[in-house]
Amino acid sequence: MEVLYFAWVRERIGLPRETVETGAETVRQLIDELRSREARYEAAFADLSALRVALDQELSDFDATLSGVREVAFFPPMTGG
Amino acid sequence: MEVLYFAWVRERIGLPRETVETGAETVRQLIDELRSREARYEAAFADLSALRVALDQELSDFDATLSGVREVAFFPPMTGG
Amino acid sequence: MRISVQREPFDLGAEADSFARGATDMGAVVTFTGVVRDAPGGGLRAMEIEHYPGMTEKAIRTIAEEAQARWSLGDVLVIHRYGSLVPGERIMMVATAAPHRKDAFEAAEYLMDYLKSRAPFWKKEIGAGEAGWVAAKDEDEAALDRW
Amino acid sequence: MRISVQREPFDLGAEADSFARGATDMGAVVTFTGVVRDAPGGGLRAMEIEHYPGMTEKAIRTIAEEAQARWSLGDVLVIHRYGSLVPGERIMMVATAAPHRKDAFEAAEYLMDYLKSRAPFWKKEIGAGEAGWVAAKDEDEAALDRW
Repeated sequence: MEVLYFAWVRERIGLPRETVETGAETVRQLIDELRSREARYEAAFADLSALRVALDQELSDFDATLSGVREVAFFPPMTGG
Repeated sequence: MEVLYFAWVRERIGLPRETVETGAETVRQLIDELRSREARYEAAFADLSALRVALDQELSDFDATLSGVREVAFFPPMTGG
Repeated sequence: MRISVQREPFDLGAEADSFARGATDMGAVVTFTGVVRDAPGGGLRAMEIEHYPGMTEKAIRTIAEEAQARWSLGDVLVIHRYGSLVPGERIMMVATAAPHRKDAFEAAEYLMDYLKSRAPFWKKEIGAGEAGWVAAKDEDEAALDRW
Repeated sequence: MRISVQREPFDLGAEADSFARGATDMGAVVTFTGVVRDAPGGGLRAMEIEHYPGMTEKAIRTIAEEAQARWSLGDVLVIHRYGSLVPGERIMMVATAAPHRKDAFEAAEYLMDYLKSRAPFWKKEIGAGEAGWVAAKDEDEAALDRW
């Protein structure tokens, strides 16, 4: 599964994307897996209320299933315009 | 006193402006004087709800006084933009 | 503030660009452009716009000053043509600059609502066989109630 | 509908003019342009805009299609830059054409409100000594409630 990071999530984790082998069934399970890896992931995912997630380039939520999903992206609330 | 007409008021009366000698104290009195002149004025002023008036280039109303006023204009509701 | 009541066409691109160029500390620039629409069926030959020279400029200035007093605005631009226009021609434009988008949008809508019903312009539609003055719409008068 | 997510500057005047030129049976054309504002005190060196290639274009298209479903609209244009911009540079623009001004204004505001909070762009302000990501504002999220 491709996992992408943007803005300060990317900066905290230190890379823009990575391929993750996971058995996680939901976004929340994937986050728990990542947090348990290293302090920089823990720092990036410490406050979920400050994060948004997109599954295959559609905004989604942390309880969504990862079944069939190829691309997960984590980022802060958007500030376009 | 200069009296100006615009849009269909101008077309019905047949001229864009004229100088009027009048002792009318209010707009309504001036209108009554004009209506009594000729059928074309009567036609132009038949329905006051379809008319607007400006005194010295400021929108006003039919009961306003003409004291000190130099220019009176009659026209239909505006359709700019 | 620039107000122009003119017979000649205006260059929307050049006006929009130079207006926005002056607004370096403004985050938001809104323009509105009014275009002569053809009548349904394509029967409109021309739109003749009459105005009240002298009062027109004063009325527009008053409307623009009220917008500047009401919102946090930078510059304001109003251009309005008179004379004979054909379908597709641009009748008028307004532009507003503001630090924030809400102010720029609201001020532009305010300008348009008031220009429509309080600036002394009258439109006459010239068709194939007939001509008629455009009637004011109740909804245009009602639009003023929200301000 | 034209959507462009690009690093290069855009020509507001040319875009506004060509957009309006295509709208001959539309009476109303609205444009919004976003400009990089300097920080209070003049400390902003650059605004870096990051986006999510692929998702950005899709998200903007969805927002524009929702606007077209909701209002009686003609064409819609959205241009949004990414990369490094300096104060005074134009970040983005939207343009809407509609038969009537209310639709053109509302659709442009809707596009802006949704682009602000639902299109995957992030802004970072680079100052003299420090840099920081622009935080999303509660008021921008709240702005969606009116639609």
